[in-house]
Amino acid sequence: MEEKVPRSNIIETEIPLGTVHPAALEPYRVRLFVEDEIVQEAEITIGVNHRGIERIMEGLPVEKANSLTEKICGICSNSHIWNSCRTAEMGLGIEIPERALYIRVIMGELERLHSHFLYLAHGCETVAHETFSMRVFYLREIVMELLAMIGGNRVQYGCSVLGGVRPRCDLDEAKLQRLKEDMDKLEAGLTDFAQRFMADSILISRVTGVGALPAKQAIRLAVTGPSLRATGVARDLRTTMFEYDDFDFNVITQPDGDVKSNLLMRALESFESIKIIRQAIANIPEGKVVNRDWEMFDTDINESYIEVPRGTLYHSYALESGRVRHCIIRTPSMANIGAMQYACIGDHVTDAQLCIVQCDPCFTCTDRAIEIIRR
Amino acid sequence: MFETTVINSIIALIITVVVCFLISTLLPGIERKYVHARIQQRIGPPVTSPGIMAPIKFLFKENIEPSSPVPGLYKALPVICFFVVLSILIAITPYAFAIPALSSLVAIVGLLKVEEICYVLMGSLSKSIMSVRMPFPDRVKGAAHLNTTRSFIEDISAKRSLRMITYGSFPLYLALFAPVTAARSIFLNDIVSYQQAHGPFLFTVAGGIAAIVFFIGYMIILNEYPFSIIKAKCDVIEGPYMEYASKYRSIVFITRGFLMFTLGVLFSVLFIGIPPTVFSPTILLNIVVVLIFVLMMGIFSAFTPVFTNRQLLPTILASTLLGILAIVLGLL
Amino acid sequence: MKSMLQVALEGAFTNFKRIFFAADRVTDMDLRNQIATLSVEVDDRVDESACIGCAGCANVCPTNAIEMKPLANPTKITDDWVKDQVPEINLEKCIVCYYCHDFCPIYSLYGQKGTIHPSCVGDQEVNIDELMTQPFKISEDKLKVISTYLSDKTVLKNSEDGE
Amino acid sequence: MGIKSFSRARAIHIMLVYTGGCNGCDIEIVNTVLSPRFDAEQYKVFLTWNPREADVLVVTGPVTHLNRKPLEAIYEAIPDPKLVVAAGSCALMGGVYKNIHGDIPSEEIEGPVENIIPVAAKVPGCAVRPQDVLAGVVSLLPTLLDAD
Ligand code: SF4
Ligand code: SF4
Ligand code: SF4
Ligand code: SF4
Ligand code: SF4
Ligand code: SF4
Ligand code: SF4
Repeated sequence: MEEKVPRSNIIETEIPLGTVHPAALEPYRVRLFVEDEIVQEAEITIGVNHRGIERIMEGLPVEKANSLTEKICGICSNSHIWNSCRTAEMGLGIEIPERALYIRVIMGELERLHSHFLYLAHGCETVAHETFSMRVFYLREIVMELLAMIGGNRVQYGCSVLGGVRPRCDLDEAKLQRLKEDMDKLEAGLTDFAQRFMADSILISRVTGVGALPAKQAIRLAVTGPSLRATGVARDLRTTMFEYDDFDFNVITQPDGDVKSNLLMRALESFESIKIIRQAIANIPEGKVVNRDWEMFDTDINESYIEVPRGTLYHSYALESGRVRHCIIRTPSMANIGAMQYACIGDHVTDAQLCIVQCDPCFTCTDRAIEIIRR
Repeated sequence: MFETTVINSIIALIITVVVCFLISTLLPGIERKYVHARIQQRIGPPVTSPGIMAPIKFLFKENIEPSSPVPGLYKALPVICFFVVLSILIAITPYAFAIPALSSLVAIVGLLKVEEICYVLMGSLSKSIMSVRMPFPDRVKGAAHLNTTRSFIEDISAKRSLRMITYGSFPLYLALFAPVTAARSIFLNDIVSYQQAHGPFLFTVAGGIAAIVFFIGYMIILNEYPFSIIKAKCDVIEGPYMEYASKYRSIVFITRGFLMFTLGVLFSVLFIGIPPTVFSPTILLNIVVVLIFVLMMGIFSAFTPVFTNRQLLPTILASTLLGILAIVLGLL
Repeated sequence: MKSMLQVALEGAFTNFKRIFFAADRVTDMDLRNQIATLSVEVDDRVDESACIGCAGCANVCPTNAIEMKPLANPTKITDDWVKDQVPEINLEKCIVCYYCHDFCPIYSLYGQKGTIHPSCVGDQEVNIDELMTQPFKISEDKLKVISTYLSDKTVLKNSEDGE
Repeated sequence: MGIKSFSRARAIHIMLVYTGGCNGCDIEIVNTVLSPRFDAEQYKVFLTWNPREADVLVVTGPVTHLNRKPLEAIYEAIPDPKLVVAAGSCALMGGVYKNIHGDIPSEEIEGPVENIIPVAAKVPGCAVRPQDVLAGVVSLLPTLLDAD
């Protein structure tokens, strides 16, 4: 399939959903234009969540601004603070202890696990398969407890700081041991689930072909992250990040770009994350976790891209007497909105939310990037 | 003499109905706690919560005027539904067998149709806050298609119920008529006495197939997953029931349990040949049948996603064909 | 279809056990008891033994969520510093911004686990006596900032408003 | 205890409205309901998405400008007696978005929730822990029971 076209251009009626809706969870508005219960066009209106984070960051001391980026989103929170610190670290040339880099990777991968599990659970819940959704949530709990153990909080861990990670997040022997054991538990649980999932022909037939996104179209819409890889394009920024140089993992792809590919994609990618965490536990270097030996100076715009659970995250700001100037953050969901609108075309109204969910939307981050002009 | 029989029957009928009603309020709780929650490996709510306590709680809530073009009619609908279910139950008790007009399959099918039509009306009369009425500026400069007609989510649900009337409930009706092929009569009295003479219809080939079809029809008419498209959480939330509050919501809750019970009893009348009456130990058998149905429905719904038209049509088609097969086999 | 049958057969036994004997239940029973008796455990937010009682955290807190509560028996830490108070976070006001944690000298000067954390300070192994004798590097202007924070509660506010 | 309070204690329907926080609290609350580890239903707490059915409205997030009216409308739609639980520091205080800023504060935040609708219980945390949310809702019971 090259391109999806609406079945006809007749629009019989418009169905607005949101801003509060069970399948969406987040506040956003989606208008579905349907003909005979088939979506011909979808329009997603965001901005409901707009809090203006980039703007309130400007003028804050960079350390404070970094911890603010964490509150952009409660799912990729660690990714935001990681990338925000990375931006300044690159600009200021701060050297980061090896051990801190490993801990950042562990946190990053744990976050990927919990985000992917959330995706699986949310996907199952959206097709109204409560039982599977609960099973995934139970698995996810293992990850949440690990994150709480390391960061002291189940969400918003405040792990990265300029020069490394907070000593609170250092991993001693006992913690590493627990991490290791839980990875085994998680792998066993996930294997069970994935096998059960793939053998369930009712569920598979329910999600196959829904919300298809052809690779060509995905590239044209600048889709990023797992949603792109689920269309068959092997593009993962982790292969180019120096943090991941020591790690050996595969870039997973799936062929079809539909809901089934997306769900399997997340499940398979979780196995890779477990693999990375295991390597990190085995090889974690000794030493300090934070380097405080650096000087602050004014910089021009610094930029940093990293791969976060849901795609490519971009942060950029300049530093002026230790404060943030001109901050721009571009988040993965921002790039994927086009894909969400596109994926809905030609599917049943009941599947519309599923098609949106398949692109792993979360508008909290996205909403900071849209300028609202209010008169 | 005749008069005392009538009075006795009426009293027996009332007692039977009340007992059935009381048991029926436990069914949603049994489904939720003992089937869903247990499969999902959790504790789940107390058995009484979903079916008894929730309706009682709603009785004591403020009676908000529903947002509907015809609030009076909208509020009357759940009451009608309740009486429809009640009439079905009365029709299948042995006391009603004396009134042929009521205790025939045609009457039961008619009553079930009324129930379904109520869903359509409910859907088209409910205008909840959750879609068009949500105060959100989405028709502004730059938005797509500014002049479309707008539908409430319940409108889609009404459309779906309409479809369900035309073909969705077909399997159930076919299954209802399968025993007729054996008993050669549409009157429950004859069906029951035929089975008492020749053994339950369930244990014939045609009966077995028809029972499967009946079960599928049972899930469809109860709108349970996977056939819950008229109240699918992923788009129409609760569909027809969106605007009911307080008393009316509690009737909606009660009716559901009652319908579960009544359909189970209907099965035991048509396929096993035991009409419900508290004055005979066979009522235990009725209850067992009801529980088995609830149990099976719970298991199926815990393991299936909601079906859209793509899966719904083949499923309904297949069960319709099965139903026809059962009838043909029965006629042979 | 074949795989489906297999799943159904395999699942039948497990789910039979689950439905009739409540097998494999995973609900957290400890938590159930805690909630039923409304005694949910709270995490420690301040490591009172490692804190030196400087009140810096209370001064940087943007929402005034931290109150310093006086200690019954003050302890002498160095020749010229007596610890006579420890912070207490009012959770209803705290917005979890980590300002207090980042200011705390144990963390910001010595790079150790901070003694205050808005969610859970975790297990500490900070020995203050050892730390106090350790040299640390700190620039002149940073020292100035710290001393102003310590002496005046409104500094952060003013500097945010553009000084 | 009358039948009214008896039934109320055994079926609490909560509705969740999310008003523009960071997703953190929201997902923790969904976790509370959907994770078999926490299993809200064992405390007779049921999740609903229909305001007409709800007794307790759980609000998270700092209420951004565009969320104000939907929140008010949903609160209006709930039949009495109704109670509001504000969950998370955003709902309690406006969160970091209202309290921390550089040169210019955000004009988007209308919160905290108290400014818009009456709040009966506050559950602190960023993000809230599932056990705290459950304890918060359960602790509301006495108030709910006494209401007419
Ligand atoms: S996009 Fe505009 S309005 Fe939004 S945070 Fe940035 S500067 Fe503010
Ligand atoms: S910040 Fe501007 S240029 Fe960059 S991706 Fe967004 S819209 Fe494009
Ligand atoms: S895409 Fe944005 S909102 Fe979604 S999890 Fe990532 S940072 Fe959060
Ligand atoms: S600048 Fe103009 S064209 Fe660009 S996004 Fe804003 S309104 Fe649209
Ligand atoms: S984390 Fe809480 S207590 Fe600490 S400074 Fe911030 S608001 Fe104050
Ligand atoms: S800043 Fe640290 S040492 Fe000072 S009072 Fe606060 S917790 Fe104690
Ligand atoms: S309180 Fe914290 S976790 Fe909750 S929505 Fe606000 S920022 Fe997010």
